[in-house]
Amino acid sequence: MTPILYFDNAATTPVDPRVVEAMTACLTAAGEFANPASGHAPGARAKRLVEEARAAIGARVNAPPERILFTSGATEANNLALKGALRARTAERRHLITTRIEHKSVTESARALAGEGVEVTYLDCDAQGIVSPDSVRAAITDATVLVSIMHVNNEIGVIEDVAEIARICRSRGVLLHVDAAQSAGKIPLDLAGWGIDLCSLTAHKINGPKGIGALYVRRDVALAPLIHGGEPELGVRGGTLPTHQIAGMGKAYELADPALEGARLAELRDLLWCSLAALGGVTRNGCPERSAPHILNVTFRGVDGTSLLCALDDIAISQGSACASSTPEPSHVLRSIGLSDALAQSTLRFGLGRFTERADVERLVERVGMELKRLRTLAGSAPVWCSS
Amino acid sequence: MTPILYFDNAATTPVDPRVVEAMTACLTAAGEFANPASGHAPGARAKRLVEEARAAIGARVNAPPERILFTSGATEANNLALKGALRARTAERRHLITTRIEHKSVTESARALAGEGVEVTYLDCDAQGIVSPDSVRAAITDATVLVSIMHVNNEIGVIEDVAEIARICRSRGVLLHVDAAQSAGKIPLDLAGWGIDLCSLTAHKINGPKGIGALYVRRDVALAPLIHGGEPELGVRGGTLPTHQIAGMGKAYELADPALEGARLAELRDLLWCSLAALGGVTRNGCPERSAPHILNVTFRGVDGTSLLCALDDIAISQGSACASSTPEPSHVLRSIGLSDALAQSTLRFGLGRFTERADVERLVERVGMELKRLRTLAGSAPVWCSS
Amino acid sequence: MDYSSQVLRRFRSPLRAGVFAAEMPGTVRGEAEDRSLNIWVRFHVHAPGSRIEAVRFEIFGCPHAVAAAEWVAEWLEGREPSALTAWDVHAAAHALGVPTEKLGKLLRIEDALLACWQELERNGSVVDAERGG
Amino acid sequence: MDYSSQVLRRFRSPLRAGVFAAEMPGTVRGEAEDRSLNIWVRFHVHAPGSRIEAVRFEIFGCPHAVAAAEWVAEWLEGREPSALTAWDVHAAAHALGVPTEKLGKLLRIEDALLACWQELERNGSVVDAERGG
Ligand SMILES: Cc1ncc(COP(=O)(O)O)c(C=O)c1O
Ligand SMILES: Cc1ncc(COP(=O)(O)O)c(C=O)c1O
Repeated sequence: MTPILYFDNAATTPVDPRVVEAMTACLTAAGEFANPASGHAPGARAKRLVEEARAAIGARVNAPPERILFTSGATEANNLALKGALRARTAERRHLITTRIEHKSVTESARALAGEGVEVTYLDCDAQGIVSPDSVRAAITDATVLVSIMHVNNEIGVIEDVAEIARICRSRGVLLHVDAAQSAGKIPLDLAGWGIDLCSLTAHKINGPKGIGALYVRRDVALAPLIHGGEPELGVRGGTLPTHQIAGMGKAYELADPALEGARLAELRDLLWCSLAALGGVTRNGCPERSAPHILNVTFRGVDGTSLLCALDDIAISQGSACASSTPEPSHVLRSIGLSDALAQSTLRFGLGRFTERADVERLVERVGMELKRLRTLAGSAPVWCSS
Repeated sequence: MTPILYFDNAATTPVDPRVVEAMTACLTAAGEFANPASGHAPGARAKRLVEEARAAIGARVNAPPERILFTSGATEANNLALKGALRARTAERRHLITTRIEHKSVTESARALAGEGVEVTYLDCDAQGIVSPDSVRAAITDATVLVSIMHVNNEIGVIEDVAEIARICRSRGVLLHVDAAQSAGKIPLDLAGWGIDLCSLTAHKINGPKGIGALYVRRDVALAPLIHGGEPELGVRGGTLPTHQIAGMGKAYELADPALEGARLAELRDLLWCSLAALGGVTRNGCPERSAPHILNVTFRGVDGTSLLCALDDIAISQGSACASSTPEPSHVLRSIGLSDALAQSTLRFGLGRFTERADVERLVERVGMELKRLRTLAGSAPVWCSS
Repeated sequence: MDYSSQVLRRFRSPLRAGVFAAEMPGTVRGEAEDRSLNIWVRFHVHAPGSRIEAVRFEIFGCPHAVAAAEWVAEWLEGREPSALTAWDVHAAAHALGVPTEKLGKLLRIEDALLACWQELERNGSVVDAERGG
Repeated sequence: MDYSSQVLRRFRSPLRAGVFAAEMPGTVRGEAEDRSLNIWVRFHVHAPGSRIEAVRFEIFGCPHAVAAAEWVAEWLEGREPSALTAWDVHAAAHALGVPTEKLGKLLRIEDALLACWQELERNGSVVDAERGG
């Protein structure tokens, strides 16, 4: 069997060999394996690597390194941002604003907070997947503590206008949390410049290791800890710092170049879309003018998505969001932009990455075209609802 | 400068090359880098590696693999066990029992719960560092939800009688959580046999990677989630599974052999103790008959611990607990076994590990003897309080 | 989603998928659908006499549905028309390893077969067959 | 804990640590301690005339304390006995890079020096020195 074509880079990415090198240098007895919290020389050397990584990450997202705390990933960072910010407020009335297209780690955290008496407002996006800054402005009340919105949507790749939303939050004295798991390193992110208060980052979406992420916490933003322990990061996150994971994340952020890589991916993505569009009966989801370079979300009319996915089992892609791949229920994001369950069901997400070549895109298009034709023939004169 | 002698294996250990191999096989495009949650073939292969690791860990601690959930380390596991178990109970009166010699991740979690209205009882240990099962029995009330106690203490290495404490908890219908960060893989651990309900594990204390751990959750034990997200482990822990970290932990648990390695370490530990004892003016802390093979905690009379540590800066050791190394305040554990702050201050912890050789122990003893003599001479006719 | 080799083989090469090239006497059609289950299926059964000589189908649905349609089409060929009412959905589901939550789709396939049967009865071809036999 | 090279050098080879081999006239001793700060220090000052000719010390304490004792011992040698009252703790702390939370220990060193000075005054050797000069 020919090797699998990997087009699921929005779910996770292969680790860059240069990142692997940085990681393995912190593992064995020959390397910097010591506990960065230890006072002795090896510990101090490990700590230096941790601080170098912090600096590299801060530089990439324009944030002061000392305000970046490491977590086990963006999932934990999102949990810490929402629960930490809301639980730090003892006020009677507490209000949280988020959207219907967030990652589960945000929506589930919001639901948990609702159980603690927090009032939660879920903003809708338009048919293009865009959440209007005005809807944020309109939703803010005197009780609003935090607004949480993602920068790039993991299913349809739409880029939300977090800079404008940050201005609004600032002017109303409300904190803004941005989930940048899909944007950091892929498109420009200017935390200090835009005045963002909290930002979730992860390494494995930009060719870094899984299981490491970070939360940027602007000075003077109080958070209640989620994970208590000795010598907590920024006073809120305990636990031994995993030097190799952190060094790997640092290297990944150092290597990620939105300008260069973004342009290359956007070109491949456009090639992919134009080629798929030529097959007919396909529609692209999410605002094309405001989409991240590595995600293309397409609905294929007249075929069952599960069948298309199965027919393309020599290609790694995902139906709806990969994070929810094993759960068959239709994507909440696709519903939010108005797709019927049937159409959501026949929608695939293509994720491009650093190791995606033009030839891969061409082979992908060829395979999709072939199976699409076969399955549409199979469906014969199926009624119109099968294609709408 | 001669290479540092590493005697801080209780703080962290170098990763075994065989573990590094297992990890690197899950990183690059050539390996199993896919998201284990993805439905496609690469995702399924990654998931298989995760399940194999789960099985290896379960086998080592005698627990059904499907009841092991992965966390970012024992710190998170301890937080999840305590907060998860207590928050899952809605009862009016909730009571938690723990001890004064736990790791900060347990004591800080307990303090956080106290802030939520949970009544917390802190049990004392005796001068040998042992928490008597009777004191646990006596502390249990009708409101008691959970007892949390560590298996092996990270500072003095004492092994608590968790099997007997488990019997008591069972008979009173109270849950037992055991922090096995320092014991798993080092001494026998029989979770199912002893009837333990919750157990925290970590990889980096037994030559596995930092930043990965697990919590064993017995069937029918309800936990409130700490980190929400898509497709949570056992329904309580969200986040992308870090395949390489998990594979590394699995390999580390597969390689760890309490019988063989424990015996070897105990022999080296005894050699170290006998040699240090011969220097005079030294006392060993913690019950010698009930101590883990990899930890030796010694008080050196007549010298200032900071000076001894500085004089021995060619050796990686820690004063009090490494996790708290940069914080100078005397160790709560040493206080609990009755050491004065002055003595606690002149106490060092030696941690032995897989790569510690007999020659290392001999060189260590030589160096300690030399500096001890020098500093004691420096102290000349210092008053008796300096040695008591 | 994992599929059994039984399912994959039939999904990849459903020999009886499609329609008959020409309109033939003794051929009936029957269809069924369930939008909520995302399935639509239509069978073409050619039973000019006492035997089902050939079966074709058109289908919009998941791999399990496609495989089940192919399976039953194969099973029907050479049997008496009454077999259209005798398909054991559960046996098929078991043989193909179809998860129970997908049984609903197979039941639509059963409905389509029954529709074919009723059509046969209506235009009397079944009776003819009986006589002819 | 990071120590400056200034501290490490003096901590590793405190040339003036110890006591005088023989009891010599014009030699005084002064000590101070603070159990809460884990420090005890005793100075031996040999000032037979108008100059401090040699200084020795015994100390139980952290590297900063040891280095500071060595530093001041070195500084005192060759100076007039009154220098025992003139040591600038803060200057020393600054030069050695002693963290402010450790200043308390250096103040005990200052105390020990003052004790030496008082001892010198008491047994009149200071006065003799003045005359002799
Ligand atoms: C938008 C978004 N937020 C959060 C996450 C979770 O990040 P992590 O896998 O690091 O927990 C992901 C990906 O899984 C994501 O796409
Ligand atoms: C007894 C004990 N519990 C918990 C921990 C924390 O484990 P981790 O470093 O995996 O968070 C440690 C070590 O740091 C420990 O020694």
